[in-house]
This record gives sequence, structure tokens and C-alpha cells, in this order.
Amino acid sequence: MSLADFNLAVAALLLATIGLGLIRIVLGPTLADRLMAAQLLGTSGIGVLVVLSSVVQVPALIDVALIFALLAAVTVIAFTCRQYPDGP
Amino acid sequence: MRPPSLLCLLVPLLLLALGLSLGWALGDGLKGYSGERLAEVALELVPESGATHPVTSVLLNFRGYDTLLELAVLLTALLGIWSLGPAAPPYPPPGLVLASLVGWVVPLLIITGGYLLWVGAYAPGGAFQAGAMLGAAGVTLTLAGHPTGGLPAEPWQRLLAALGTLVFLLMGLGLMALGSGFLIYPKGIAKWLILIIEATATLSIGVTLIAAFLGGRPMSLRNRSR
Amino acid sequence: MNLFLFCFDLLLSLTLLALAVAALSSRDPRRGVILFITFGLLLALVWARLRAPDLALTEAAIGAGLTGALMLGAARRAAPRFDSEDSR
Amino acid sequence: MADPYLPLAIVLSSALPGALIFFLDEEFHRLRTALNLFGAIFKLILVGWMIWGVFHGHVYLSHLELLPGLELILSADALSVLFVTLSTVLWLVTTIYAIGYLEHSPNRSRFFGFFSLCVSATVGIALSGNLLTFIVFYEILTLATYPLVAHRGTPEADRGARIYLAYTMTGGVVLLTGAVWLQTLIGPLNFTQGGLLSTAPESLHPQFIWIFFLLLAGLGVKAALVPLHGWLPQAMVAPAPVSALLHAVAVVKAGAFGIVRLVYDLYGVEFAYGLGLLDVLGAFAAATILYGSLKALSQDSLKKRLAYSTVSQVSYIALGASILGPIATIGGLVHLVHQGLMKITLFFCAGNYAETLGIHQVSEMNGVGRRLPWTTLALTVGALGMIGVPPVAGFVTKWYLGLGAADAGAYWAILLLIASSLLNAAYFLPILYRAWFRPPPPSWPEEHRFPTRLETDPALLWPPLITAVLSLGAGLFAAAPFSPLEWVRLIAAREYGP
Amino acid sequence: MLDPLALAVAWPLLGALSITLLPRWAAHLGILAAVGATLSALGVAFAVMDSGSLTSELGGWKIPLGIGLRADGLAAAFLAMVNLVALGVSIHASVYFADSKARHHFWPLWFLLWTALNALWLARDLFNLYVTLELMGLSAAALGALSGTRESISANLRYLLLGLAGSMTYLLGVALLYVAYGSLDLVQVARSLAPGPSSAAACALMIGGLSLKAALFPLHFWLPPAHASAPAPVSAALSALVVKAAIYLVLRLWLDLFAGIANASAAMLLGLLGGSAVLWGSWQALRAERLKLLAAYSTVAQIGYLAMFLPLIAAAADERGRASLLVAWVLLALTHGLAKASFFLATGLVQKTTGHDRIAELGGAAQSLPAATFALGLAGAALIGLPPSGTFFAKWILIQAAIASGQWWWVPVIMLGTLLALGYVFRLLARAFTREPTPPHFVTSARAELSALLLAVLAMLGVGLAARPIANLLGV
Amino acid sequence: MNPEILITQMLYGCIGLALFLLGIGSFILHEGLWRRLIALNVVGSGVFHVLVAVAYRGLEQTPDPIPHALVLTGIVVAVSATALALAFGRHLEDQNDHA
Repeated sequence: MSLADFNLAVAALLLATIGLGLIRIVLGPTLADRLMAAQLLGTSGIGVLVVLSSVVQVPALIDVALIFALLAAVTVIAFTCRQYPDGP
Repeated sequence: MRPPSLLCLLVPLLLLALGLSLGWALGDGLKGYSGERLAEVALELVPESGATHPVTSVLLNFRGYDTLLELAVLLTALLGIWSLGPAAPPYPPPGLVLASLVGWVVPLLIITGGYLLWVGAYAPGGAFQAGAMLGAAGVTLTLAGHPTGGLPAEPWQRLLAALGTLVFLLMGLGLMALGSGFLIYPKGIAKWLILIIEATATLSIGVTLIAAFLGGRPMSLRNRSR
Repeated sequence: MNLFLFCFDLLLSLTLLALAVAALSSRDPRRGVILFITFGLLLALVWARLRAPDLALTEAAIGAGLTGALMLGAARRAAPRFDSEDSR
Repeated sequence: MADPYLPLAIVLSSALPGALIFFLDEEFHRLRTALNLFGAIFKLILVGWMIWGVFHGHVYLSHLELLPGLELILSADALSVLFVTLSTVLWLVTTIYAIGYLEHSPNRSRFFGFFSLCVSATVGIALSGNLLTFIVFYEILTLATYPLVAHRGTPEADRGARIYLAYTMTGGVVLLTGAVWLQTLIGPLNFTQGGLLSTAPESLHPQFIWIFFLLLAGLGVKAALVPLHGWLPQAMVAPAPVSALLHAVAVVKAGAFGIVRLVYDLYGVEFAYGLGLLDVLGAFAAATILYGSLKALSQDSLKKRLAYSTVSQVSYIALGASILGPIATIGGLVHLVHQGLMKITLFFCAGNYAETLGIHQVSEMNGVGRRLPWTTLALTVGALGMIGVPPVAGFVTKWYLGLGAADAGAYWAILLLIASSLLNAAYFLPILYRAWFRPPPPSWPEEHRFPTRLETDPALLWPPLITAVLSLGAGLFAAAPFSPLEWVRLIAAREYGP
Repeated sequence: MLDPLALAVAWPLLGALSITLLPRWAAHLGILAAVGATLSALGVAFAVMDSGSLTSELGGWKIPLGIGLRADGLAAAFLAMVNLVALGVSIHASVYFADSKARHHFWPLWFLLWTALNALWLARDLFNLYVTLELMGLSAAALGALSGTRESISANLRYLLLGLAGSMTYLLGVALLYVAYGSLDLVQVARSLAPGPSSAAACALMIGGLSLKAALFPLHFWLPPAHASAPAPVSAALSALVVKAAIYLVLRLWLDLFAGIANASAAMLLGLLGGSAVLWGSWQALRAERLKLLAAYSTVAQIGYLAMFLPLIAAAADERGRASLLVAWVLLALTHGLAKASFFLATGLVQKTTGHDRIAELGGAAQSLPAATFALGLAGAALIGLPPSGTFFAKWILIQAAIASGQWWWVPVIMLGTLLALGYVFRLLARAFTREPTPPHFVTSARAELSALLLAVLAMLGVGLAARPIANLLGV
Repeated sequence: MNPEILITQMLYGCIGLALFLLGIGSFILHEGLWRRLIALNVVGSGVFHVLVAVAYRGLEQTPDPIPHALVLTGIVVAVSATALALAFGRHLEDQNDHA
């Protein structure tokens, strides 16, 4: 097993965690569940990206991972902010 | 109002048939695809375009006209949103934890935007991604209760939203007036022209995205005090 | 032929498809939007795999991030009304 | 030596003033009158010039090629000059009449605008050099007369206008289809003396028959051939000048003129005879003549009686065309002019009765000859002409039709003429009797006094007198040069060749 | 060197941007930009008439890499018509929106739409066409919703979404073509296009997507509500220009791009849809209770006529027949553009006067606006196809081609469609002749009424009689 | 041409097509702005996916930058349209509330 293959295996594993997280997102039932799952997804996504970066030989994927991380933070904010107050 | 059941049966069947034929068509196309026509030409000419990153050179030089019109599409969406009515009332102010998180995230997003803009010349990144970062910063601010997502007053918003398209267009027209031709950048300064366009486009995209998230015409200061 | 890579591709593709189906068949707008955001993030991963880091960046930031934020902002407003319509 | 501008100028000489008139404010009375009269007189001068030119062998041809095979042609041959002259003279007279008639009614700018367009279209029909141009002006005529029929704005006017439109437009679409079909088979349809079709291959003949029916149906609507005549009595709601123009010149004549063009200059009279089409046309004409007269008998409304009389009389033209031989042709063609002169007189008179005394029904006409002697005199001339009493123009028509029928061995046509004349007498003579010999009632339904020593407004009085004199003259001086009859002889001679 | 093609796109865009920046001056800047854009477009048309088709390679890159603009006769004819109509609409709008809150929003969006239209006629790059389609779709939907009523917003939302679906479908076709032929340039792809599954699928996707945008029966259902609920000048632009742009692209792709694979049976299918559209649209227009709905359904019918040409073009015996059908197509499209714009503008005037546009209750409104009624009448006559409008000559050629190619069944469709059109136009015009008092003047608001009237006059007298120059422009 | 690349292109291309069709199906079958917008975005993603797939030219060669640029443009257009559509939807709801 070459290094690239090992990396791929890691990536596949991370992908599997994403898949598990997805089930949680679909099933819910509470907002918190979904939020946590989305966070998990973000984190695993970053992992996949870092690994992929070496597999497909695109160093710029690290930048993409950075954006993922930042967006995860924004997502937290988006989820936790309250609704619009009722009425004008 | 549920769609009739016959439709529910028919549509998937039709789509399946369509999918099979499309797949066949795609396979047929790919088999005939030698993969070295336009792509080769484009990659070869990248050094002449004023940017070293291929996607950036395609986007801002080879197919700059598309990008110009695309900026116009963004502007259209914004003007359309504004035409519908005033913005939604602002979000309530955030709690303490959230406020500090926002305080961290917003500057980071802006810095990242600047970074993406700068690397766009030679690496993945560029006006759209950078603009999206600015937009995300504004959205974050809005969510945290800022009534305009950090945007200035309406006249400035208009200026910023139109700026990218305006600079792009005026540059094209100016070059034409100077004898070079519409959107034809002289070799020596191409890099700088692209950077100017990208910078202004970033601002416009960011502002447009924030304004779109606000979802309506900027409210005047008096109404905003609430 | 790199079998590992192919398996990884297959896994990625199927996850993507499953997400799309989940997002499209969701009746609750909030859940649909969250699934759609997740779909966008996964799409960004796929594009990263296809060596398109620019697109991965843009999709993550705009396709998933901003579109998601836009929809989420609106979905929350619509949710109660939607639920009542749905239960009819 | 082809003059490319004169035919166009003749059409535009009424169209342009018409277009200007629309923009005039309602109270610009003098300017409107001036424009109207200027257009009418200017057109008359141009037409006079053209008559002189055609007589001396000049060729007049305005044309505009739109696409290969689609060409607008305005040209002047003897037949078109006949119709143009009729329209122009009668337009001038009718304009004067209309100015008097509509003195105080609303929407005069609109009325006169469409009135001018209507005449332009009629003149365009007359000058059309091919079927495409003919159809163009034929449809413009429909469009321009619709507002005139609807002008009064009453529910009856609305209804009459709708019926008029439904008939004529359907006819127009049928005509268009037939024309395009024919053009697909044999190319551009330029009106040619002796017809176009005789050289076409025999395999096309069955299609030619179908096309003839389509074209005849399209033209027959305007010519009020039974059973396509239904619109004409309904259109009586229009103001009197419009009825006069519609019945005497513009609409029905456009249809009749089209039938003449169809038989003589597209199919060729001998070719049409060979296909047996003339018999069909003759049958329709005969049916129309009898039906119109019979219906006229039972009408109490003066205008309706005149309308059914038109249905009947216009078909003399078709009858003339349907009988093979130059003499019948002369009879038919000359009726184009004669019927126009006589019928317009009758309608002017009817308008005068209505406008001056409020009389609309035949039964109200007792003794009207004493109150309006000149008008009734004109009416008498017209009515006697219609019956065919010499020396009024109508006699000439019937004489030639009869001679032609005898010549061609079509004795049924002679019987038809006799029957029709008897019927004409049966519905016109009672009117004359009432007008002259019955005592007048103590008061008229709605008397209107004009500030003049004459019996009515001079603008209303002179036109019927002029046309009555013209109808008399056309009969009395039928043999003089430039008379309608002489002109028609020229046409017939050319059609049948040496 | 000044590039007239780029200028024709740049002018309206510059107008849109300057109005965005200076909303206070909207109406003045608007008229200025409208005149500039029209002049630049007419400049292109005259240049094409002089020297044949123009091409420019934007950015200075050879065409498969750079984006090409092209103005051939077809594009130039439409460009000229569209800009004339747009100028008329602008002048009208400067009155219509003068004291309305919507004016700040109308002008910039209107010029963005104008930009999209000009860019669309000149585009020869398949992806560039997608961008212009989206620009057109977005600006059109935004403009359509300017009246702010519930039905206008929901109708235009539907229009927006369906337009998106249509352009996405189109884009998938472009993607397939790019896969197979490695180029996005229309002319280049056309040159190398070979029959096969990928080109057939691309054809189906692209034509299908555009048919949705062109409201070809049975994909027309979005059009009547969207066009009927928009403000009148916007309806004019939508019905006369935007829909025309999509059907123009259908023809352009059909003739230029897919000429090699577009077969007779596919053309027949489109023709049948067109025929159904003629009958259905005209029938619905006849039954419509509101004036603007009537006009919108009439657009559905007119699009049907335009689609009906395709099987006849496919069946044309020789090059001459094809050429004359093409000219007829252009005549019909141009006439409809001018006439429908005028019709909607005049409708807007009537609606402003009465406060509604229910046909049954119009009463003397038509009579009190003689110039507008006149415009309605002339435009209506041009829509019916009464001579000497371009529609008349187009129908003549259409019937001729139908008979010549043995496809006689189109003839009754055309006849019936014409009669139905007569019905719906005169159902309306009959209301103009009532016993209401007449206003003393023919024209009351010169800019608003004369713009409508002039467009109608152009439709009735201009296009048909100018068939020869138009044919020359098309190089026929 | 390298079969490995072809298979990858085909795999992802077909996924793109599938997304396109799923989206279209959902667009036709489902009512409601939310579902239609999501469906449309999935449709768009499907088309973009096809483009990205065909731009892929293996691990050694630089991918074709032109489809990438097209997709970038497409994404921005899609978000513009989505934003506009959402604003329409919000306005409709507001009118419902007032009604």
C-alpha cells in the first residue's frame, strides 16, 4: 500500500464519518443534533480536503480547508442566532 | 395541493429514459473527446494574459466579457431585490459568547478575503471567492444584529454595488478609446488592470451579497434606530 | 487503474447522490435547507477531488455558504407557516 | 415612357389628407373642410390627367417589389381608369354632401379621416395591377369602412359593424387563401388582358375550379352575392354619406370590380367559360338579382329598400361577366358606373329626407315631393334609371345586357332582366307615387330648417342634383366620346381582341 | 478602433450603471442612454447593411479562446427593431413612471434588460448566450414585479424559476457540446457538428430549454399571468422583445448550429406545437376578460406562428424557398415586436385612465383617448395580419410554402388563427365607438401616446413595405 | 486517451446528469418555493458537475480551465437568481401577512 493509497483510505474513513453524520442530520430530531452533525461534517470535510490535497496533488486545497473552517464558524452563528422578532 | 398521482409515476419514468439517453450522449461525447483543443490553447496562452493562474486568466481576460455580464447579473439581482421593498427588520443583538465569536470571525473573514484576492493571480482564489468572504462577514454581522451588515448608507451602497461592473466596463471602453479594442489589455499592464478589476469586483460582490441577504432596500437612518 | 481511488470516487458519488435525494425529498424547509448546505459542502469536496480548488472554494463559500444562509434566513420565517400547510 | 408616380400620387392624394385629418382638433372646421376639398379636387385633376394619358397610350406603373414574387403594382389600364374616375367624381360629391350632413355631429375628424382612407383604398383597388395589390387595398378598405359603419356608436351601429366585419373579413381570409394557392401554382398574378391561366397545364384545371370558388366567395361577400349578402342591409345604420359611398362606390363595387378582374384578367373569360365557371357565376348572379328585388319589395325602411335594391343591382355586373361575348361584357361593365351614379343619387335623397324632415320609412313619404321638390326630382331620375326607363343610364345597361344575352343565346338572362325590371318597378314606383301624388301630412316627423332659401342645406341639395344629372347624361350622351359606354366598348374590344 | 458591436452592448449597460449611481437623474439619464443605445444599434444595422456581417473578437483573443460577437443580417434586423421598440418604451415610460415610486427601480433594471437583449442578438458564444439569457431572465422578472401586486409577484416568481430551469437545461446542452467538440463558439461547433447521440441530446436540451423561455405551447402557461400583471411598459418589453429573443435563439440554433442534424420530424413536432399555440392562444385571447391578458395570449399565438415556420423551412424545396421563408419569419417577428409593444403601451394608457383593464367595462375610455385607441387599432390590425403589415406578407409566404410543400394542413390553422385574431382585436375596438363625448384633441399626452402610435404605424406600414431592404439586410 | 480518466469523467459526469434529472423531477413534482429553489440549485449543481467532470484530465495534467471558469460564472449567476427568488418569496409572504 503506497502513501497515496493510505491517504485515500483515511479519506474514505473520514467520508464514512460524514455519512454517519448525515444520518443524524436527516433524522434530527432536534436542532442541536443537526448542528452538531453539521459541525462534524465540517471537521471531517477539512480532514478529507487535507488528505486529498496530497492525493490529487493540489496544494491549494489547504486554502479550501481554511475556508471550510471559517464557514463552520459562520454556520454556528447562523444556527444559534434567534429568529426575526415577530412583527414590524 | 398534491400533484396528481399519474404525474408522480410518469415523471420518474420519463426522467429515467431521459437519463439513459443523456448518459449515452455523454459517453459518446467523451469518447470523441481528445481533450486537447481549447484547453491546450488556453493553457498555452496563460502567461500572456497577465495572470498565472489559468482559471483567473480565463475568467478575467480570455472570457472577460462573460464576467462583465455576470457582474451585471449580480447587480440586477440586487436592484431587483431592492425594488421589492425595504429590508427585513434586524436580528436581535447577540449574547455575550456569540458577540465575542463574531468579533473573532468577522476580521478573519475579511482578512481571508484579502488573501484570496491577492493569491488569485497565481493560485486558486480571486474576486468571487474573496467577495464571498466579504459577504460572509457581512452576513455574520447581520446575524449578530447589525442592521445593515456593516454596509454604509444607501448612496454608498449603490456606488459599491455598481463599482465592479463600472470599472470593468469603463476600462474596456477606455481601452477601446485609446485604440486597443474593447477589453484588450496591453501586455505590460495587464496584470495591474486585472488586479484593479478584481479588487473592485470583490467589493461589489461582497456588498451585493450582503445587501441580498438583508433582503430589501436599505432603510433610512431614522427608521433604523429601532 | 487505481482501484482505491475508484472506490473512493464511488463512495463520494453515492454519498452526494444520497444527500441530493434527501435534500430534495425533505418536506420540512429547515431540514431541506440544512441538507442542501451539506450537499453543497460535499459537492465542494467532490470538486476538490476533481482538482478544481477554485470551484471548491466558490461552492463552499457561495453555493453552500451564502445560498444556505439566504435560504436559512428565509426558511426560518417560513417554517411555522409551512408546517401548518403541510399538516393539512 | 412609364410614369412611375402618377398612380401612387392618386392613391396618396386622399390618404395623406386623411392621415392629417385624424390629428385635427374637433373644432378646426375650416381646415378640415379645406383639406377634404383640396384632396378631392387634387385627385380629380390627377385622374383627369391620367385619363388623357391613358387615352394617348401612356403607361402608368408604380411598383414596389417586396420579395421575389411579392410585388405591389399600381397601374392604369382602361378598366381601372373607369373605376378610378367613378370613385373620384363621386368622392368629391360625397365629400360635399358629408360636410353638410355631419355639420353638428361629434367625431368629425375621425369620420373624415376614415372616409378619406376609404376612398384611397377604393382607388387603390381600381389601380391594382395584380391580385396581391388588390387584396392589400381590399383589406384596407374593410378596415377603413368599419369605423364608418360603427360611427354612430349606437348598439345597432355596433351590431351592424360587427356583422359587416365578420362577413368581409372571413371573405378576405378566403380570398387570401385562394390567391396564395393560385400564385403557388402559376406564379405572380398580374392582371393581364385575356387572362393568365389558359396556358397552364391541364392537370391543374381541377385546382383552378376550386380556387375560382374560393376567390369568388371572397369577392362575393363584398359584392353581396346571395347567400353572402347578409351584412349589407345591417350596415344601413351608417350615416347617409357612408351608405351612399358603400353602396354606390366603395365596398360593393370593390367586390364587383374584383369579380370582373377575376373573370377577365385572371382566368380569362373564354377559359373560365371552358371550365364551366361562368354558368356558376351566372346562376349566383341571377339568384341574387331576384332575391334582392323580392326582399326590397317588403321593406318599409327606405334605406333598407335601397340596400336590397343594391344587392340586386350590383349583380348585373356579375351577370354581364358571366355571359360570354363582348356585348354582355359592355352591359356589365358599364353598369359599374351607371349603378354607382344612380344609387348614390338615391341614397343622397334618402339622407335628405331623413336630415330635413326626419323621414326614414317609405310609408312616411306621402307628399314629400311638394316639400322637397328638387330632391324628389333627383330621386325620381335615380329610380326610373334603376327600373331601366330610357333615357336614364340604367336603360343602357339593360339594353346591352339583353342584347348580349341574345347574342350568346342565353335567353334565360333576358327573362331574368324582364322579371327584375318588373320587380324594380314594383318597389320604386310606389315610392314615387307617394312622393308626388299623395297629399302631405300636416306635419313632418322631425323637420329641420336651414338658414337658406333653398328647400334644404345647399351642401345636401347639390350633390343629388349633380349625380342625377350625371345619370341622365350618361344615358343621353352614351354615344359621345369619353362617355362610360364608349370607354367600356374600348375595354371590351381589347378583351375579346380583334 | 471603435467596435460598434461592443458599443451596442456597452451603451445600455453604462446607462444602467449611471442611473444606479445617480437615481435622482433617472429619467433624464434614461432618455440619454436610450437614444445613445438606439443610435449605436442602428449604427450596427447600417454597417451590416453596407458591408455584410460584422465580427469582433473581444479581448483580442482568437475566437475559440476569446468570446466573439457577431452581427449578421438576422441579428442586425432584430437589433434595430429591438432598439427602436426599446426607445419607444423608454419615452413612454418617462411619462408612465413619472410620478410613481417605481421609477427609481424601473430605469436601471430596464437598461440591464436592454443590455441583455443587445448582447443576446450579438452573441455567438454558446456560454455567453447563457449569461445573457440569465441577465435577461432576472431583469425581466424583476421588472415584471414592479407593479408590486400579489399576482404580479407570484407570476413573475414563477417566470423566474421556470426561466432558470430553462436556461439550466440549455446550459446542459452547451456542456454536452463542449464535451464533444471542445469549443463554445457557435460557428466553430456548427462546422464540426456531426450527427450522433451527443449532438442530438444537446439539440433537444437547448431547444427545449429555450422553448420554455419562449413560451412555446404547451410550455406557455407562465406567460399570460406574468405579462398581464406587469406595468404596461414592462409588459410591452416582455411580450415584444424578451419572448422574441428566446424564439430567435431557437431559430438561430436550429438553422445555424443544428442544421446538420435537425431533421424534418423534429421540425414537424415544433411546428405542431406552434400550430396548437396559434389556435389555443388565439382562443384564449378571444375569451380573455382583461385587456392585458388578451394581449399576452396573443403573444402565445404569435410565437406559435414563428414555430410553425420550422417544418416548412425544413421542407422548402430550394434555397430560394428557404430564404423567402426566413424573410417572412423576420417580417412576422419584427411586426409582432413593434405591434405588441404598441398594443401594451396603449393598453397602459387605457388602464391609467379607467383604473382597470376589464374589457367589458371599458365603456368610453377608448373613445376618450383617440390616439391610444388608434394605436390599439393599428397594432391590432398588424397582429391580425391585415395588409400592408409585415404579418400579412409573412402569412402569404407561409401559406404559399405550406401549399407548395404539400403540408396543406397549416392553411386552415392560419386561416382560423387569423379569424380568431380578428375576433379578439375587434371585440376590443368595438368599444371605441360609443356615444361618449369626444375629447377636443387627438393627442393629450404627446410623449406617452405618440410613442405608442408611432410604433403601431411602424408595425403597420414600416416593416411590410420595407421587406426589400430587410431581405437585403438578411443577405437574401 | 487514458481509460482511467475516461472512467472518472464518466462516473462523475453521470452523477452530474443524475443530479440534473433529480432536480428537474423534484422541480416538476413539488410545490412550494423552498423545494423548487432547492431543486433548481440541485439542477444547476448537476450541470456544473458535468462541466467539472469533463474538465478533469487525470492527476498529472492540469485540468481544463475553461469549464472551471464557466462554472464559477454559473455559480454566481445561480446565487443571484436564488437571492432574487427568495426576495420575491419574502415579499409574497409579507403581503399574505398584511392581507
